Amino acid sequence: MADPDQFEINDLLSVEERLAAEALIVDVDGYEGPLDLLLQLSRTQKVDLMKISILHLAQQYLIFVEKATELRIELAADYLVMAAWLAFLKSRLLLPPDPTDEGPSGEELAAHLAFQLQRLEAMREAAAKLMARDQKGRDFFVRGIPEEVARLRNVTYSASLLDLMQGYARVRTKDEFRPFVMDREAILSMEQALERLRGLIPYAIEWADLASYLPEGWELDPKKRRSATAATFAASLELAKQGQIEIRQSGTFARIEIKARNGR
Amino acid sequence: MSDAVSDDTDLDALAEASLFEAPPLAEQERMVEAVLFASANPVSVAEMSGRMPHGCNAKAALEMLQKRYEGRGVRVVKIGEAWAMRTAPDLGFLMQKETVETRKLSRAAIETLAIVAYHQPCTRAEIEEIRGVSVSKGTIDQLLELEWIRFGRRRMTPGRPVTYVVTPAFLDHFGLESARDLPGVKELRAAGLLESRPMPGLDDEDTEDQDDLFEDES
Amino acid sequence: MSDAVSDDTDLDALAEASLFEAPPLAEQERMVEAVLFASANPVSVAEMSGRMPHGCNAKAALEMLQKRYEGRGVRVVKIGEAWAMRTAPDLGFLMQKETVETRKLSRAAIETLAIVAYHQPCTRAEIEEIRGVSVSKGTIDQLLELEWIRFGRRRMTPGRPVTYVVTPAFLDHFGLESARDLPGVKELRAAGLLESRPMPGLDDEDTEDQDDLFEDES
Repeated sequence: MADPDQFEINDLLSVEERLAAEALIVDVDGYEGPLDLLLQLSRTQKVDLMKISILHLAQQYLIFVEKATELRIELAADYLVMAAWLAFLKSRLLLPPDPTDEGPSGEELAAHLAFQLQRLEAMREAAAKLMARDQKGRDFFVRGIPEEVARLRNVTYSASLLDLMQGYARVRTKDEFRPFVMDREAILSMEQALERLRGLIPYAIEWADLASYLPEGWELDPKKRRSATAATFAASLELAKQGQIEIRQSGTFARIEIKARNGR
Repeated sequence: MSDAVSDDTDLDALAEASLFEAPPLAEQERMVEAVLFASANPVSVAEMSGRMPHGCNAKAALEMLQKRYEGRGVRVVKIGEAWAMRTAPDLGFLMQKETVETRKLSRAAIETLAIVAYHQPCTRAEIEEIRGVSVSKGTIDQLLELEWIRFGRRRMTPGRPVTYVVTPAFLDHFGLESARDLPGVKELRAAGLLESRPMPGLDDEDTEDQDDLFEDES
Repeated sequence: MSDAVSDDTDLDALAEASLFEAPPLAEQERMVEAVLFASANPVSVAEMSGRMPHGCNAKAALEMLQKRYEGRGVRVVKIGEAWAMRTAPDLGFLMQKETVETRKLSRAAIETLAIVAYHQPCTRAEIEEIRGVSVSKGTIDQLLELEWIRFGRRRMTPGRPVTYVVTPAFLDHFGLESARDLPGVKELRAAGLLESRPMPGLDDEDTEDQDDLFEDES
C-alpha cells in the first residue's frame, strides 16, 4: 500500500481536511466497520450523499488508513480490504475506461458504494425515528390490573370398550410371557434352579447345553438370563457333586453341557 | 367540557400553563382516567392529586369520570378511600373462556381400569401384581374422580386393604349392562387381542378366577 | 325478547336471547370494552368473537369503541390483527410509577432491529451487508429474547438461510398497527433504499426476490 500516489493525494487535500482525518483516527475503535467510517468521512464533504464525490471519499479513506498505519494503530482486516478495494476503485475512476475490460465500470462501482452509504444512513435515521416513537412502558401504558381470563377447561376423558379390552389384553399378555411357577423378580435362587434341574434330569439322556435348562422365558430378559444362568450352573455343580449328572466343556468359554449320569 | 382540549403534541404548552393555572377539568378527567387505567393498585384521591399537575381537583375529575362510565362495560368504583376501574359485573361471563377438551385416558389408567373391571373387587396391591408395575395414586384418583371406579368393601385380610369396583357410570360409559358382559380372556383371544400362546392350564384357571371375583361383589 | 334484552342484570334472558339474535351493537360495544379493558395484551378479533355471544360482530363493535375513546385518556389501538387499550402517550408524564426501566439497547441492536423491521424478511447476511459489519449472535439473541423479532421463513436460496421478521410484540411496543406504518417506510421505498442491489459485476442471486418477500410478509 505504500504507493507513491498516496503522498500526492495527501498534498492535494487541504489542511482542514487533513486535520479532520487525523481527528478521526483518535477513536478508530468507535467505528462499526469500514462502511461506518466511510459514512463519517463523507460528512466532511458537507454535501448530500446523492452528490458525494466517491473519488474524494476514497482518497480520504486511504489517507485515514495510512495515518493509522503510521501511528501504529492496528486496523482490522476488513478496513484493509476496503482500502485495497477503494484503491482499485480510485484507479478505475482516474484512468480512462479500458474498452476490452468486461467488468463493471468505475462509475458503476462508485454508484453502488454511494447507494450503500445512503442506505446505511437511511437505516440509521429510521432507527432513530423508531426509537423516538412513543414506547410502551415509557410513554403509554397497559392495563395495570389485568383481569385473568379464567379458563374453564372441561376435560372429558374418553376411552372406548376396545381401549379397555386392549388394555386388559396387554397386561394379560405380559402375564402369560412370565413363567407362572416362578417368582416375579428377576432372580432365580440356587434352590429354585436345583429343584428345577432335579426334575429335568430323568429326561437329560443326551448331552445338552446348560443354557437350554434355563426356565422358559428367562432367556429373553438379560437380567433374568444372567441370574438363571448363574443359579443353574451352580445347581449343576451341586448335582455333579452328588453324582447325578456329568458336566463337560470343550474349551474356555465353550458351551457347558450336562447329561444325566445314570442315563448312560 | 368541550373535547377539543387534547392536542396530543402540545405537551410543553400544557406543562407551562400548569405553572399558572390548572388544566381544564376535561383534561383532568383524561388524566385520572389514564392513571386509574394503568395503576396496578386502587389510587387514593391524595395520591392522585400528588401525581397530577398543581391546582388540579382530583376528586372532581374522578367523580366526572365515574359519571362518564355509568352503564358502560367498565366502571369507576370507590374502594374504601381509593378509586379503581373494574369491568361491569354483568359482563363477568366474558372473563371466562370455556374450552372442552377430550383427552385419551393414559395407558396406565386404561390398564388399571381394565384390571378393576375384570377382577373387581380388587386391591391396589392386586392391580400392581397384575400390571407388574406400581400404580400411582394419581391414576387411581383420576379414575375415582371420573367416577368410573369407587371404593368397595375392605378385604378381610391383614391390613384390611380397600378394594375398588367399577361404578354404574363406568358401565354407562362403556355401554355395558354389567361387568360380567366384559369379554373374557377367551373372547379377547378370539378377537385377536391376545396374541401370545397361553401356557397350558393358565387360561381356564384364570377366567374362572375372574368369574369368582365377580360373584363376590355384584 | 324484544326490548328487555339490555337489562344489565338480566343475564339469563340475554344469554337466552342470544340463541336467537345477537345483542344490540351498543351492548356488544360494552362487551368489547370490558374485554379489552381487562387484558394487558392485545386481543385478536377471533378471540374476541369466541368470547362474545353467538352472532356478535366483534370488529364493528371494536371500531365503534375506538371512535368513542378518541381524545380520551385511554385509547383503543389496533396492533396487527389484534386490539388493545393503551393510555394516551401525551399523559406519560403522569406515569412515573408505572414506567418500566428497559435495558438500553446497543447501537448495533437498534440498527439491526430497524433493518429487520424495514427489510423483513431479512437474513443475517443482509443485515451485515447493510451495516457493513458482522452482526454478533448476542445482538440477534437480545432482539429474539425481547420478542421483537422472530424467525421467518427460510429463504429459498442456496444454504436456505433463516430470515428474521418483527413480531406483534414489536408493533405493540412501538405503537404500530403494522410494519407498513413504520416511520418513513414509503419514502424509503420510493427512494429505492429498501431494495437489495447487488454489487455490480457480482451475481448475487440470493438477494433478488427480497422485495417480493417484503410485500408477502408484512
